[in-house]
Amino acid sequence: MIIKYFSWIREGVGTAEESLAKPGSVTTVSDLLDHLSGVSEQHSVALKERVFIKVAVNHVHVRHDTVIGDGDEIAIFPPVTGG
Amino acid sequence: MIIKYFSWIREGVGTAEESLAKPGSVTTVSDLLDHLSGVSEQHSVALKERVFIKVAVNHVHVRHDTVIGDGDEIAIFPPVTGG
Amino acid sequence: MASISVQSNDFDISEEIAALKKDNNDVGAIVTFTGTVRDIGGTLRTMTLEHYPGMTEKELARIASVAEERWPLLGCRVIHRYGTLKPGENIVLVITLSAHREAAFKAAEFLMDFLKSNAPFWKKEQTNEDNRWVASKQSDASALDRWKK
Amino acid sequence: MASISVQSNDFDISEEIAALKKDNNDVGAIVTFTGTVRDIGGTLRTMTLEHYPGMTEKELARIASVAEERWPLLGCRVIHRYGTLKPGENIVLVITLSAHREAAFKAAEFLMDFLKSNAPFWKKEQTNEDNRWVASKQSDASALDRWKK
Repeated sequence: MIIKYFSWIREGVGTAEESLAKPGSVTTVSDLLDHLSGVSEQHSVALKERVFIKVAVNHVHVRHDTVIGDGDEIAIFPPVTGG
Repeated sequence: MIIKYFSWIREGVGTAEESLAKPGSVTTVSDLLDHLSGVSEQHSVALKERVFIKVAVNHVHVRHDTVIGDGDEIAIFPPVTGG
Repeated sequence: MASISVQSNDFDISEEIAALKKDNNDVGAIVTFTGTVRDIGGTLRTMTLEHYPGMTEKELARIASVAEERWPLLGCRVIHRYGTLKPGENIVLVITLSAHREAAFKAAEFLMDFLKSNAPFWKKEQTNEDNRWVASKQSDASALDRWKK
Repeated sequence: MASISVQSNDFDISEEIAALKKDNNDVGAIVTFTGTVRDIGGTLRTMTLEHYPGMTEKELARIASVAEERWPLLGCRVIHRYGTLKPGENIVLVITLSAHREAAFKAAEFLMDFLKSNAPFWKKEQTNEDNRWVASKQSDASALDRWKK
């Protein structure tokens, strides 16, 4: 799966994009956030406040309990501020 | 007083403007409409449906029970349809 | 202070916005409303707008001043045309500027609702068959109710 | 079908309206909303808009299609800029065309409310002191409530 980060989460994690094979422990978005938080200290800090973490799967906004698959593009970002 | 007519009331009355000295019988807008209705058959027909008769005194919308004076500019017109 | 024009000639929305906004960087939201001549069924040749010179600008300024008291506007412009217009032509323009979008939207809607019921304009349509004065709409009178505080 | 653009360059409102209206004389009401870069206190140098290429246009098109289902629109245009903008510059444009003013106003407000909460854009402000990401506003989330049927 491809993981994309935006805004201050991108800056916090330190990369705009990374790819990984879906770990066996990951079924939902929430599981993925748990997994990613273990990748590095930077990931952990950037993804800590789950209430500020928004997620899109294949370009569609989803809730954290959404089931994800290995071929998905997962975008992780803070609340949007355009307009 | 100067009387101005607009839209289909102007066309009905047959003039855009006329002036008259305020008759003794006229205290309010409503009295004036009664008086004008007696001026001619055209006036009578054009001013018949009082619910469609709007009035402005000195450029301000007023109700039919408003008291008017001899120096006033009285405009008589149907509901507006601009915009 | 709102800027009001009653004129026979057309207007350009981009130019009007630029003149109103200038370099005021407190502005974050600009709403415009443009009313245009509709031609239902393709039978309209022209529409003629009669108005009440002397009262029209005063009434538009009065409506605008109520909007300016009610919302924190950073600019307000009303242009209303009179005379003979063709289908598709512009009739009226309202522009509101504010820091945030809600005030700009609400003030523009308010201005149009009150203009529709109070500005002394009357439309006459010239079709291939006849000439007729446009009737006022109950929906325009009803629209005022929502602004009662 | 709404027309959507995500672009770095500026737009001209009059040109965009003309392109949308063409010679459609069923149109009687045109509403535009323009969002501009605010500079509160004169400390802003620039604002940078990041977005999510791939998702942004899809999300804007989705929001516009909901508006088009809900109101009888005769045209709908959304332009959102990205990149680095100066104080006073245009950020976003929404245009709605309809036969009557209420649909055009409501659809434009709806589009802006949903764009604010759903379109994947993030603003970062560069001031003389520091660079900071703009925080989302609770009022923008709350604004969605009024559109619940």
